[in-house]
Amino acid sequence: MIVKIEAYIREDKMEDVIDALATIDIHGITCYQVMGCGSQHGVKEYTRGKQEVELHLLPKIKIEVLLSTEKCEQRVIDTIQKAAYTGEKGDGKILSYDVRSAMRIRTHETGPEAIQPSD
Amino acid sequence: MIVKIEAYIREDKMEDVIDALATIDIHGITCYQVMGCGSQHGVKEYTRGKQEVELHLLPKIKIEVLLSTEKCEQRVIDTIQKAAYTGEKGDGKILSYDVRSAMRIRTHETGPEAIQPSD
Amino acid sequence: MIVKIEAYIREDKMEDVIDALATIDIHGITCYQVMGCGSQHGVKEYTRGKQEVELHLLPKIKIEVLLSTEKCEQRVIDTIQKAAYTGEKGDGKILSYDVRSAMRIRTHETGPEAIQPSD
Amino acid sequence: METGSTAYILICSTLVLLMTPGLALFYGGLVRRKNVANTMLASVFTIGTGMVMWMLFGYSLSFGTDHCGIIGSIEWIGLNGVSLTEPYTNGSQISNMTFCIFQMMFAVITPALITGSVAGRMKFKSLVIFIMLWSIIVYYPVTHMVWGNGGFLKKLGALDFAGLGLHVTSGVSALVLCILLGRRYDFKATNYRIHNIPMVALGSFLLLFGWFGFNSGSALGINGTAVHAFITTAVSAAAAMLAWMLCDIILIGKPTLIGASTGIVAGLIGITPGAGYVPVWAALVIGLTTSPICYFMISCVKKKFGYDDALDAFGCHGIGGIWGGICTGLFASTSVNSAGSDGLFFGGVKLFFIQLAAIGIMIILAIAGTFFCYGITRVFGKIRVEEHDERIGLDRSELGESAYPSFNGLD
Amino acid sequence: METGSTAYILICSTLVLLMTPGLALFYGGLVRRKNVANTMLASVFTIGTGMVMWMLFGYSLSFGTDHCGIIGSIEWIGLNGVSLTEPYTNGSQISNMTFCIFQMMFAVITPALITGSVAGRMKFKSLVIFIMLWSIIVYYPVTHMVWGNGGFLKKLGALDFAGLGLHVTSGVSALVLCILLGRRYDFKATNYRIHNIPMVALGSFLLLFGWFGFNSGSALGINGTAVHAFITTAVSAAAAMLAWMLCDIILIGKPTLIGASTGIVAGLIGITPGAGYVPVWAALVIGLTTSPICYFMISCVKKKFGYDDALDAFGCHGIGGIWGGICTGLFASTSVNSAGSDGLFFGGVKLFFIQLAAIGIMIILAIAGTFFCYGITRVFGKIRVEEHDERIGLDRSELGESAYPSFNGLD
Amino acid sequence: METGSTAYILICSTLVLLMTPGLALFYGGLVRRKNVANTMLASVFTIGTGMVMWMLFGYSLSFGTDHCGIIGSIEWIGLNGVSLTEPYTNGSQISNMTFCIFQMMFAVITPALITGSVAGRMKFKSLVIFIMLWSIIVYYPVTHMVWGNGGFLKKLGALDFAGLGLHVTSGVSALVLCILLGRRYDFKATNYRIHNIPMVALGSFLLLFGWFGFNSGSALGINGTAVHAFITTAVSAAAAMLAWMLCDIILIGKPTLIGASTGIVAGLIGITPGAGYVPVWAALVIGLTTSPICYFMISCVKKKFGYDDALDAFGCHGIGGIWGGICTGLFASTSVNSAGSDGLFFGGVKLFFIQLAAIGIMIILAIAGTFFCYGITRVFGKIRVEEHDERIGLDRSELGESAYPSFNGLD
Ligand SMILES: Nc1ncnc2c1ncn2[C@@H]1O[C@H](COP(=O)(O)OP(=O)(O)O)[C@@H](O)[C@H]1O
Ligand SMILES: Nc1ncnc2c1ncn2[C@@H]1O[C@H](COP(=O)(O)OP(=O)(O)O)[C@@H](O)[C@H]1O
Ligand SMILES: Nc1ncnc2c1ncn2[C@@H]1O[C@H](COP(=O)(O)OP(=O)(O)O)[C@@H](O)[C@H]1O
Repeated sequence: MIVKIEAYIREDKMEDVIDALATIDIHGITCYQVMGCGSQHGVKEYTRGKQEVELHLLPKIKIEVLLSTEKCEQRVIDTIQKAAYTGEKGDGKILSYDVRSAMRIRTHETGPEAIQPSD
Repeated sequence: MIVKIEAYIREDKMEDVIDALATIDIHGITCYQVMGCGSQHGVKEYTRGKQEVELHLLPKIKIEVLLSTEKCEQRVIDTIQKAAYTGEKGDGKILSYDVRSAMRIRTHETGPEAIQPSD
Repeated sequence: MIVKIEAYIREDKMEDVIDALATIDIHGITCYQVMGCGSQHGVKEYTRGKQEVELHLLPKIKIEVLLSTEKCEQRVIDTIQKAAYTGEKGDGKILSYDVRSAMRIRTHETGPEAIQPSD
Repeated sequence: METGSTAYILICSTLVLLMTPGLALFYGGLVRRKNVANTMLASVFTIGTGMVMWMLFGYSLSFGTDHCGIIGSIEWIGLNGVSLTEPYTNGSQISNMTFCIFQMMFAVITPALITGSVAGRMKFKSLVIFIMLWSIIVYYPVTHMVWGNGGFLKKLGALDFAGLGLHVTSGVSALVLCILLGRRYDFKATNYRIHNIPMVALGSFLLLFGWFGFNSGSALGINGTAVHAFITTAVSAAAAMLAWMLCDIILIGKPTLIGASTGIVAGLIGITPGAGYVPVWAALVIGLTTSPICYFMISCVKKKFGYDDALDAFGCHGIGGIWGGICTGLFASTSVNSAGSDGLFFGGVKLFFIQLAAIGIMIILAIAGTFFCYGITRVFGKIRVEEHDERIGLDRSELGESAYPSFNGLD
Repeated sequence: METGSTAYILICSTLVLLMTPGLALFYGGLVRRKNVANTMLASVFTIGTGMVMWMLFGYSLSFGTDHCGIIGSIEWIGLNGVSLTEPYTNGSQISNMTFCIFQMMFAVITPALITGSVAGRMKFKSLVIFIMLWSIIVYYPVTHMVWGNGGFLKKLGALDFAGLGLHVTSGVSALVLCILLGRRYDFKATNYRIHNIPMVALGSFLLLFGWFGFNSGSALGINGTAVHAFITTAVSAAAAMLAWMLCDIILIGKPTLIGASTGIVAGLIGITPGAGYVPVWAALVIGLTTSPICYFMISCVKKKFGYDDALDAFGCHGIGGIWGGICTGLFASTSVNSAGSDGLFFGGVKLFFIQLAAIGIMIILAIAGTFFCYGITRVFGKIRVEEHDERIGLDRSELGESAYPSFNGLD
Repeated sequence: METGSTAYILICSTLVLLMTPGLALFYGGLVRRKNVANTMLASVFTIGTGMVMWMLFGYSLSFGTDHCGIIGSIEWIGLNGVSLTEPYTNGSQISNMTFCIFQMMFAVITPALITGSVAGRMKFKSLVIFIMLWSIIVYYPVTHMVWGNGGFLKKLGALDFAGLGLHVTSGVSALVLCILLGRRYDFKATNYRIHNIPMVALGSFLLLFGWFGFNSGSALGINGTAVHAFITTAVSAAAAMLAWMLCDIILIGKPTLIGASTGIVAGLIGITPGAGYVPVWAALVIGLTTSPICYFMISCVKKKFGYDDALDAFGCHGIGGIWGGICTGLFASTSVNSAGSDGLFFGGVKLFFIQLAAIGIMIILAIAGTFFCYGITRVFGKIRVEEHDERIGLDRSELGESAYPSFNGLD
């Protein structure tokens, strides 16, 4: 069975999360910048003099990790949680989804093999 | 139970959708720019003189909203639909997915609590 | 039933994949640039003189395609696989997910109709 | 034709010319991503219209033989008879054509300043018509009045070294125009964040670079005044940069690059009217005061009155210019420039009131002229774009291009 | 050595130098994201090769003692004996070395123009070899012919104020080279959208800025001709900008910033050959006509024949230059510049045909030279990159760097 | 006051001024996205502080009546008594104020160079304090020593045409400062990829553009030396560009745009001390050697010693400047400039050792001065930002703005 973990995290925690995942031998990662809001309602900024601007959407990073075993899932979630934690609003969320099928383009492998690291 | 709503919408409808969601008390949102095509086949543009360029992929916004109750789901979908509607090709799609598990990084909360607004 | 195909592919294969999908009459596509790593561990580059930089995350394209029939799914996956293939590490993965519900904003259509091409 | 002076003024002309693209970057960086190309084109199309009009009749109307102290003549239509080697005025170090070239660059940049207040909502076509009319109705007369032989403000004794009339009229017109147009539809709702700060900074530095040509070149030759105007310009810009950063630190806790860039421009505007008349220490004072005044206008007054001067064309150019004109009335000194007069600070009460009067006249001219031009422009169709076009951005709706198609991001 | 003139020409030299980076931005903004750094380096490496070659033997070959009216000598190898204070020609206001410096900047920018037509598919190594050969085989001779003492086109009476030979040869060579190379593999399939419009605009404005040094400086001193060339340059650029915007409005319904930027450059090219010879009104005519002609070439002719002149090096520089040369034959007037001749319009049939002949000779030289240089370059390896390298972009394949690694987006 | 020379030096002053924004783009493009605005502001705030300090007391301390050969006086406080028309030194072609203006631009750019080594981790407040102190403690004295009337290095016979002292002191101070500050916390872990290569290239070309004002203007008038310094500057920059590209090709297999840009700057630094003293062929040698030396420092020595000179302020400016000073001792020739001396290559052993001694003294002064200024700066609070602030980037933590809010991407 394959699951996909998605996490919305702070920009400055990305490197920490990637490093933390590497320590538990997770190397397959995809990430990109997104804009988000939530409990953290956005910030007030000033621009050019004291002209207020309200920024609803703040930059966040979304990380996607594909995993092949359920046992692993919890460990990965915990690792990300620890690495991305600051305790302030805006730390983000970690989600997991079921994946129906997977295939590695290079090898035609399907199922769990498709996403296991290969050399 | 948690669901994730994803919507592909027009760029210029993003602010409307966010505002509309705020009126039904949905504040947790993540969004980013994507490029897409569909029924709207792309446009012909001219560049530098009358040199035609065919643009298959047009800029769209993808919005992701996590929700904790099924009742809410339909309301959110309807709200987005209304706010993003123009009636022209290219308005986009709204999808929903099942989420296996969710965790709020800041509080360790899991399940529906993880994505409910908190203060 | 609706499924969503997601694929992480090489940047320079994007046009090929889109063209290949067009040949099997798939025109609805959404894509965006992401950064990823996996079996392809990243590259060493030099910057300004011979100062080494290790780049873990490499640019990739993520493609999302919504489909309405299961038969079609395998065909689409195969088409993408063929078009995105180089045989070198870093070719990427193709995944599929179940979609709970779908709606076309322009027409209110739900279910498979929502994502079928329309004129 | 003195060679050193001619070389200087020709090069200064290119520097002044570069200010218009500098302004385009300055303004372009400040707007949202969806309006970048439109804002930039709005600033630079005056290179086309301004130069062609100047050549066809503008120079003649501005500097031709005086009529009533208000406007020139049509003797130099098409630059016919403008001498390449003989001077405009007796004793001038540069030839008539060289003077025409230098002044042409002013006629290009001045209307471009106005476009900042209406960014994001004015039809491009209407903007072009308005700007062309404004040049004729407001700019040529005001230029003639302050700089033309026989211009009545000049005869009155009003001092405008390098561009009091120009900043006051463009700034005030910008204010009137933005009020006539109304606010952007999402003025309150959305954040108008600056989309590209390095671009704004680059723009302001090109403005700084070109402004030395603007001010020092206004000595119209190599002489002590040119050198003096150079140093006062530098000192005022530097002081205003520091003053703006200080305002930022005091009021929002941190200096900003945007603030520093805006401060430089404010300081340059402030010193322009008096660059060749005030002593060096006064340039320091002008720089240090112009920034806080503009800062206050932008931060408080604009908010209070709720007009949507999008890129602060009035808040910077109008206010800075007016303040600079007043400061000239305060600090001008005949010991610096015998062609000037003594300001209030040096006992010259008269100059001070002449300056106030001149500024008043310019404001009135600008307001009346703007209403007039606006009225005529309306004859040619709607001036404001549709709400939908405003939403998708003027790049797509007015120009059909998008500034950065290969970069993702939310506007 | 006259100080005002020397000051002017030295500053003009720096202005002309800035045109090369301006071109790099202009070209760099026009290409796809994956080819930006490569395209920019292709434009600017000529600063290195062009200057070093010019110092070693280029100046000598171009302006040394005449041989058969075709090429100079090797007397000034390494700039030995080029005087810092004595003039190149008797009566010149500037010294030989100053002239050499000014001309050096022309030798830098000219070959850079060519690189626009082959963007996105030529090996960098081959490009360097080709450009270096081309400078020797085509550029130095053509420069000598039109400007060198004893050059045969000069003796014939052909008029080239600031760069007819330069634009015609580089433009035609660009065409030949892009045909020899073949089209980009996805020429038809993909959209070649401009990746960064503000960058294109900035590039074109730096070109405009520098072009005043180019044209006005070609008077080689401060005199009436310098002033005249300045005003004609401004008028033509402005008129061409408006003309291009008008073409855009008529044909595609909207003006564009890209169009305005391209128009300015077209107008500058068009006026270059005649800047110091034609009257001001003719500059207006030249500006107004050059844009539509280039517009037509780019929009229709290029499409019709299907050659892949990627950034319109031929469509703008070649065609604009040829048209400018013809216009010089039409509008040149001895009343403007006694060193020139009268064009067809002023009854001078002879000049007109001399101009045509000169252009013809330049075209032949450019075609033959390009074939020759191409042939030699092939000896050093494949000239075109592999398809795979073209796909991933020349930034990665040829330079190993990517222009904007921290920005997401689809190319 | 000679008009041609004055025109030249005033324009050169604006060119030198533009170098500071050029540096801001150069440095700003090299850093990560999260530090762009901070890095740019760090480079340009010296326009504010440098100019105001120069006007208040800097010029007087640097060029006022000599005290012990080390520092000037306070006679020209506030530029009082600095003549607009009378020369600084007898026989000078430009006036005292013109000289003051030209030198002011040097006082602006020099401290800005230092900021490159500490990018990404120094508090902005501390940086401002440090830079202001450094100007007084290190820059004014060193300027007086090499260029002031009575300066002891000048009397000793050390040759510094346009900026040996300036590059050596700023480069060495940059090294000391970055060692005192420590490395960026993730110096080893992360990739410090260049975030915007076209921006770096544009910056380096603006530096090139302005550098002609810097070097050629240092002849302080229009004369043979100005022309000579112009050509040597061009040749050295071009040669160094090619040399760097060659190093890239040999060592990493491909030329890069970053390499070409860095090479140009290296070549400019290398020729600066000797621009008006060495023959043209020596400029070629200097250009060809400076690049490999800087290349080696950046690639190997820096790695070996592990100091975090973020943008290679020492590796380029310090090393390039020192090498340039040595080359002046090698290649200076009285046949080029009778005001100079003969270098080792022309039999002048003495000059060579004087140059070495002068460089040694400058290095010592820079090290001592940096320690001193650092010590005082610490009194005003922590000099380095918190780790968290470093992580989120200095744009957000120090300035509260982000450079490109509308563009997505991973830093
Ligand atoms: N309901 C939601 N749907 C989609 N994304 C969300 C949702 N809630 C939060 N996010 C994402 O997570 C980020 C951080 O969440 P936020 O609620 O602000 O803080 P916290 O998780 O600490 O309560 C947001 O910026 C947004 O990108
Ligand atoms: N089958 C699909 N798969 C993925 N994305 C799609 C699909 N169909 C549409 N989209 C996304 O929705 C956007 C709008 O859809 P489109 O089909 O053009 O218009 P409409 O929904 O009005 O028929 C597209 O630009 C694309 O981003
Ligand atoms: N486990 C994973 N989770 C998320 N994304 C992955 C994972 N593995 C690979 N990817 C994505 O696919 C891309 C290519 O995968 P990679 O493992 O490097 O090559 P291959 O699929 O050829 O073995 C990566 O750059 C990354 O974006």
